[in-house]
Amino acid sequence: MTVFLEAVVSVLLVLGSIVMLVGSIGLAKFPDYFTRLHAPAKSSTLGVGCILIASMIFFSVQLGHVNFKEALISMFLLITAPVAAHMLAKAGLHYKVNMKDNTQNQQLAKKAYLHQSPDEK
Amino acid sequence: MGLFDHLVIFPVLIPFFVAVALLFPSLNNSLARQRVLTIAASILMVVVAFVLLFKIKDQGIQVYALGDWSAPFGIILVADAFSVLMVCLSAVLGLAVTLYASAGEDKNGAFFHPLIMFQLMGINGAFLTGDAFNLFVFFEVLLIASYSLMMHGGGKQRIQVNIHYVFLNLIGSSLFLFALGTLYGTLGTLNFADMADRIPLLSSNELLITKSGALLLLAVFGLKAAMLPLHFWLPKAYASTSAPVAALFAIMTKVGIYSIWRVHGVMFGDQAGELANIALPWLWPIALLTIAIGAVSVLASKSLRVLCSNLVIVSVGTLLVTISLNTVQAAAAGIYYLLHSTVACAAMFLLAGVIQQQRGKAEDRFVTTRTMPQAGILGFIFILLAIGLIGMPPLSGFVGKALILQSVTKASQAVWVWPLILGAGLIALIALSRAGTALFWRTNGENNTALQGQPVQYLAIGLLVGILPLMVIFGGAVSDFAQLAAEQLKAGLSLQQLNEVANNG
Amino acid sequence: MDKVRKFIWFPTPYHSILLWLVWQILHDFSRGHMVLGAVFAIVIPWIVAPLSEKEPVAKNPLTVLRYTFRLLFDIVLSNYDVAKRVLQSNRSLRPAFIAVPLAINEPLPLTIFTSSVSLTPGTVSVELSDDRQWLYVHVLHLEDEQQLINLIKRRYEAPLKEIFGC
Amino acid sequence: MELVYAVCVGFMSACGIFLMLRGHTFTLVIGLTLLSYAVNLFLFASGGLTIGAPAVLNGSENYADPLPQALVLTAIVIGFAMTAFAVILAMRGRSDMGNDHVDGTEPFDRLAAEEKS
Amino acid sequence: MLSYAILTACGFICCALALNAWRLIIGPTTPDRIIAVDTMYINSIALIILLGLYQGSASYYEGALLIALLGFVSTSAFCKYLLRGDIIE
Amino acid sequence: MHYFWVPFLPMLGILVPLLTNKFSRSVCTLATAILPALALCFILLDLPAVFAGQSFSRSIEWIPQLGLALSFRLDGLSALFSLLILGIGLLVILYARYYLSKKDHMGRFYCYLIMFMTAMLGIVMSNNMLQLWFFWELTSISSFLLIGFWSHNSDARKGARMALTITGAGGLALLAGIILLGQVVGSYDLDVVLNSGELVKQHPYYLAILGLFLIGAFTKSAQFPFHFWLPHAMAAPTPVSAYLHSATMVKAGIFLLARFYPVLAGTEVWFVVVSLTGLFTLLLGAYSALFKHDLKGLLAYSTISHLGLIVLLLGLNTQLAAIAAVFHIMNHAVFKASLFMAAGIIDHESGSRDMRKLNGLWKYMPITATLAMVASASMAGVPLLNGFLSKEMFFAETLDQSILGAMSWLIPVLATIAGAFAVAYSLRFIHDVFFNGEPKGLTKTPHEPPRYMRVPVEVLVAICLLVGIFPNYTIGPLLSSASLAVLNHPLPEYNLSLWHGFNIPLMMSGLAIVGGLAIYLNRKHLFKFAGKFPDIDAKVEFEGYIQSSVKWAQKVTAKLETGSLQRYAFLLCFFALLLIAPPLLELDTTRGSLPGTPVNGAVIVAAVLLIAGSLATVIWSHYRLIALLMLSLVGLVVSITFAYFSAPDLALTQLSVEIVTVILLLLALYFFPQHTPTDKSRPNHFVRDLAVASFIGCIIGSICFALMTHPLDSISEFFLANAKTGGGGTNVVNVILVDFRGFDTFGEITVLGIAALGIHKLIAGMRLSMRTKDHDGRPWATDKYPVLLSVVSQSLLPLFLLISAYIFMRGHNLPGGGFIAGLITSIALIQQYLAHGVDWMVKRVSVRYHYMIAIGLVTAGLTGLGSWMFGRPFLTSWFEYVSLPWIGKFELTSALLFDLGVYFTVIGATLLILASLGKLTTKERIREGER
Ligand code: NA
Ligand code: NA
Repeated sequence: MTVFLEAVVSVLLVLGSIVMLVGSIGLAKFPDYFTRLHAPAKSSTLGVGCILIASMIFFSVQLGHVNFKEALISMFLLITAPVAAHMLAKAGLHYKVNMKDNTQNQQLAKKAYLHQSPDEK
Repeated sequence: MGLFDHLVIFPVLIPFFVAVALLFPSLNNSLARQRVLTIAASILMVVVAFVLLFKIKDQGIQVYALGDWSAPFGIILVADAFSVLMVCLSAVLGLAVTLYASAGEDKNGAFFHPLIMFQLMGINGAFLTGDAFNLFVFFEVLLIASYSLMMHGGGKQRIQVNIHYVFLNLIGSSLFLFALGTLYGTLGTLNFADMADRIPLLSSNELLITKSGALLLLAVFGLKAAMLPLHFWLPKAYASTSAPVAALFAIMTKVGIYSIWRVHGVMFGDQAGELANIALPWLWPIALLTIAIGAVSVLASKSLRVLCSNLVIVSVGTLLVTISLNTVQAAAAGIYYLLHSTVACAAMFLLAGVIQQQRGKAEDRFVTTRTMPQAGILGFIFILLAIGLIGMPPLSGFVGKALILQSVTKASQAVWVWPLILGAGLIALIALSRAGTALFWRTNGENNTALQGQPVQYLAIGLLVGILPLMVIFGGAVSDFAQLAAEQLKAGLSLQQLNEVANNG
Repeated sequence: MDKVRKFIWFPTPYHSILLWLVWQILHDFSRGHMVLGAVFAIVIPWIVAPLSEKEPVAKNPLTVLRYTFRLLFDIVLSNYDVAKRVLQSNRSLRPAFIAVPLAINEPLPLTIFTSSVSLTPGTVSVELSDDRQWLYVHVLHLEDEQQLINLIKRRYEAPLKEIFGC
Repeated sequence: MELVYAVCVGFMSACGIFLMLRGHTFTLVIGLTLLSYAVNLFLFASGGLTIGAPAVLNGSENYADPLPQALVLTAIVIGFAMTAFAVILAMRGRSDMGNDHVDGTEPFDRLAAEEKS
Repeated sequence: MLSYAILTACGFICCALALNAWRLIIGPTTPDRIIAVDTMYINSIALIILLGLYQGSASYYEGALLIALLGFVSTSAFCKYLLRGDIIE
Repeated sequence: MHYFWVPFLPMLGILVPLLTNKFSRSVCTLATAILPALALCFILLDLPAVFAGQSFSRSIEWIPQLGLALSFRLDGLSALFSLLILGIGLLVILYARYYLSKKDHMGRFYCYLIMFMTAMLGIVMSNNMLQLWFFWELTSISSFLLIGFWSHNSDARKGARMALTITGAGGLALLAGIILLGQVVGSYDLDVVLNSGELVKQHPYYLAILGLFLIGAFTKSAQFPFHFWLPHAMAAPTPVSAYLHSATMVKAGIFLLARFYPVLAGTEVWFVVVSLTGLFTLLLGAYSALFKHDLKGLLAYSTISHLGLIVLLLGLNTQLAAIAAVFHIMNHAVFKASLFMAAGIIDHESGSRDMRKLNGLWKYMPITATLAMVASASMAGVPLLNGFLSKEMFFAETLDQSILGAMSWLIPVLATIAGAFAVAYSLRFIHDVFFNGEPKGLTKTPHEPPRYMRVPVEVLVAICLLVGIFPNYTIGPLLSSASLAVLNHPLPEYNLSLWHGFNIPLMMSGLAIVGGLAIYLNRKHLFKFAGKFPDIDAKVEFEGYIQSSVKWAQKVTAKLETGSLQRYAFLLCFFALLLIAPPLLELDTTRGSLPGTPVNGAVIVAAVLLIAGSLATVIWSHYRLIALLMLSLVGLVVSITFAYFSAPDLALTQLSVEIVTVILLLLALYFFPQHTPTDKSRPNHFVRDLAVASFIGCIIGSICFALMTHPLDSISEFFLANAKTGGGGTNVVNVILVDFRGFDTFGEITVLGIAALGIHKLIAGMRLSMRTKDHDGRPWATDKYPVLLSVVSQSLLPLFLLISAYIFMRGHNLPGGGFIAGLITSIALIQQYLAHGVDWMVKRVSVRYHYMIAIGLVTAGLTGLGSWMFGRPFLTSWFEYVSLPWIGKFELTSALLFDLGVYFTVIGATLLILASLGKLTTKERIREGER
């Protein structure tokens, strides 16, 4: 493996893991449920993405042919993560979790919970 | 290899394929066809089992290497006199049970016949296998089938008892795996013969760990065998399930006994070097206590099925005695007794089913109620079975009991065993005579219009009851075979012998 | 549902191609697997056919590609933004709910749209109104509500409308 | 490493067994699941721990012991079947008995009874 | 260089996992815990890929793939449970 | 040799009465009598040889391991008893023909009677001790049936049970004695045993053997303290009393003593125990008999007394006493049987047995009265009757005793007193019943019985007289041959003649008669005196004793069998702990010789996660959903652990199984309370369970550590070496699963299939209430199938399937395989259920999942069977490398087909479970209605 590729892989790895760590820090420190919900989206997309690209490059070099396998994982995550987040959000709404006091438009949350339009009574 | 050479695996494959066939639409939708097929299969299994029995008598131990991989690498089935005797027993029980259930018990829920077949597959597999982990697998086959069968017909009581039975056995299965892991981790093999060969070669620290694992297995088998203090689940479990299932379960405790015999009586038996007979110091008091507590419970029983279940426990204790006596003679006595007690208890469970059916709400409890419509024939069968279970002549119970008493030769052992076995017999006599008078004689005279037993039910019971006098009339042949089984069992098989047998076959 | 489905060799040709490609990715494009992959690419859609609802098909694959790259770019960009928020104090956070009026309501485009919203960090699609006219979104840090709504509609909804032609 | 592994296995077994000694079916099922994790780890470790050498033949010298792995696989499947049965049985118990205590009735609550009287 | 990068990345991921575990344990609500588990699934994908890189072995790939697939199923099942009680209806 | 067939003849006849019952009563009687009569003829044919002093035996091997042989002997003793059994038996059959009423089931009665006759003949003719015991127990059983013949009568039931219990207990003791004796002698053959007297008496086990035999004999022969069952056996029909409880069965115990006389008698212990028991029983019986108002009660106690007399004689250890005993056996049988029959006639024709009601029957039935009077005179020992002769011999023998030393005179005195009481109760029998005024309160007017009902009595009374007057001609040869058999020794001189001159025995007889008269005349005082003692009803006592034992047993059982699973599970764990802990305590070090692997940070984190997860599961086990979440964390870490330690297959499997399990648990949790109620009743159990669990955990951990650090010489090398060449795959784990140990997998999928069937059964008929709100009171969300979830799940399905195909295809060579592939497919389908609901799926998926299980199992099974066609054992695998143009080389293997079976089974089982569960709730929910 060339030094260049090695450097690229290394940077991608460290970058990816930092993104994931940041996501997890967010999950740990954010003040309410809905803000915490934003955190995993980072790790799943960019963080894992970087690491997977790193792995893809690494194994392409090691195996001596192009290796796209890891892209599949990324693809799956890109498809599933937002739906998971959506489901989690729905669950949070349903659960009537506490919201940070300064959350704007809290009445919209109620509308959302009732599946109504914002202007409906 | 011709078809005849595959005979050893037939007791596992026949029920398997029949059970699977029963799941397909044309059979699954017709109870009548299911009955015909299972009864036919049961008869076939009886035939196969007995053919195998005679084959072994003529040609000695049979070995079947699955996947054509020789021991210790592949799984092998070992058909020696003991295992085939047990297979015969299960085949006969299976036939009786399917016959009995065909009278209508199989209507009370789905999949009765396939489950019975799977149960038999598990039981036969457990008897035949020569591999420790495969034993676990077949234990699970027979357990999962028994879980489902036990609650066949439903009802609060059955479900509640089933919960006890299932969860206890789940703990048991986990312990089984711990034990297997331990044994594999020290011995590096799973084949019984190979394990037995390696046990004497262990280093001192490995020895202790192996001992731990082996004794853990004792707890596992003990749970299945319902030995003290692991027997508590049994009375309610057997007493609340349906008659044919209880009858089939009569052999389930024997699977535990059989395994103790194979593992603790032989593998960790006399030839195990420093680990020789490690289970005996435990088995001896447990056996005696099992008989004692079992007998007390027999006296305390308030219904026929509970009584019979407690008699099963007494028989377990008695069998444990024969294991812990650790002689060929005792083993032969035990094997004879095992055959007898299983058949007798199974028949009694079936009989209790008919009695229950004819006594209406009183079921089989010892309370005064109307006369049963078929009190005469039932009473006659009851007396026969009671005689058998107490161990009185002319039925086979006395032979078994006398053989066991004879096999206790050391005075220090006899002092314990004789009074207990004879005392348990006396208690059984008291309890069964009370039971009989309560069920058949103490009636309030009214005539009962409840369902009469069906001929096929009586056929099933008769099949089992008929074995008891046959075991006396042909007692010489049967005990000869038991002797052969005991000799083969106690001699054990080394890996080399096993492979020689396999190559000759 | 009782009517007999007519047998179609390629009920979903795009799926078949995708499956074949995935199979090749998994097996590094060896010859044998080109055949085997083709077999699966044909057979699996047959199996799945009864379980698929009819969905609109993308009219122009190129726009799909463009959309994908735009999305990826947005993901990277907004990740940086969120990371900043994570590392800042919670107190400065100004979360909010917003309601985005929807112009598309076919299930597949709608799903892609809401997923896109969720994928770009900082926003999570929370709920749809029953009439599928509104999408409720939770925003991690909201500065200007209308601007954000417009951005979302412009950047994701409009191209999707174009792709699926609805 | 072995020590850490063993501690984990022991701890999980203890937790599993403790839960299996409780009085409600659902707890038992959870305990059972935990216990089977421990059992699987135990059985797996009986052949020793190996890192970076799966038993997939590729010309190298060193492989993990494949036999315990095969055993654990069987054990996992059987454990799954058993857990599934147990949990449905627990449901059935709940349906028939009206509560989920293993003995079919909630045990007599002395404190509650005292409070009442 | 690469191995240091991998170890560093591993360290970060482990920290991330620990933080997730923290969230899992403190909750405070059940949905919070579900998020925590979901995030742990994703972090473990990264961890497994890193393991594969460290050992130069491709045999971890399927594990990562499966976690990616199954984590989603698990999370949606938990959410459905919270929403409807009955997850298959 | 006819004798060998004698016991078989009645055996053949057991069913005759049942078969002929439908014909007239006389036909039935006649048919029943034929075979015993034939047997009697056989005996008579062999009698001359026996009288000549010969004894015969013949045996056929039966169960050699047991020492049981089919072996019969005919000597004087067995001839004597056979004659009694068959002779009196025939008379009883005739008698019973008239005695039994129309309501009674005659066939059954005769059946039992013949069964008893067979058993009794078996006892007396056995030449093998075990066979003797065999028949001994049969007498207990048939006697139980006969006593309980009138089963509607509570007294009969209790009496029967009591008799069975006592004699059964004795039988068990006898069995022990016989086996012990057999072990001492080395044979069960009586020919050998009877000649081993010296050996036995000097053996340390002699006392035990003697004790056990005596218990057997005394229980059967109603000797004190086991005598109490006999009076209550009188609830039986009178023919039974006459036959079993006077003439034959109670004599079985005596027979036993007589039979084993050469082996066991002659020691001081024998003398003390046997004679004192006999003496006490003699006195007790004679005394008690006097005060019975029930006719049969009087006779029963008189029987006890006479049995005591015989036992006393046998205990005296002199040869002449033994001869007297044999003589009295015969005499008692004859006169007592006739008396019982007479009593039966009285009961039958007057409707009462109460001597306070029966008076002056002489007027109504003079012939019967005469017969009864002669018989009772014999019982009293009046000269010219057989009873007198044996009693004289008895008195004579009591005089010769010196073993009690200075107190030896007591024996003849007590014997005379007993004789006096015998005279007194005989007098009472005659005077109270036939004279003493007019009958009181009888329900019918007494009259003579039918002609033939009296015949048996007449025959027996005639024998009394004949023997009494011409003893030498009638009974001499039989007595001498029987005595010879008992003594196993040439006989001493003895004189059977009626007149021995004026001697002390004669005086004693005279005294007894005079004393008897005196006692009877003063009976009022005696009755008053006896009335002061509480009347102990043995039946009530015995029943009470049994009842209290049962109560006690129930209490003990209730204490042990509490019905608490927690207790049983604790016992299991505790027992396991007890078993596994001790060996480990001896271990000096758990660490083996292998070098450890260094720890790294990731492992520490994983360990912390595992421990924290497990702990959290326990701590939050009350909050079930949270516990589930914790559990899925643990599952995830376990999977990663497997992956880390080079077990990719395991990791994949564990992962997929874990998801399915969690889904299943979630499905189930809906129906459970969300929180576990705390068990407040037993807080100490918490600590107890915690302790046991921790100990087991420690031990498991230690063993695990030890195993990992010890070098292992395992069979695995073979698998690594042969996987490719012999199994055709490079993934050794998979090759083990589908090839080397394919049978395990075969069993494993069977388990899965059965579990699914069982679950299907469980779900059928399940009635569950659906919660309309979650546990915090929130109503459920309204959209069942969120559109995003539906769309994504649906579009993922083909990918899921492709990946499962990928996992499946590579299994043999790389991590993967049918099981994991099956689970992935299942999960993909479950996800569809989750996203679209059951109804949607049911409309689209026409597969019946249990057929799928069947197809899977059958595929695996048939793959296994396929190898039979190639002459190989079940599950032998086959593989071949095939080369096709352009594509290149690839492998075809039967293992793939087997794995396909696994794949289908897994899908079928998993979906059968989950889908039927889902279907159930859906159905129910509709019924409950949406909010
Ligand atoms: Na977003
Ligand atoms: Na449902």
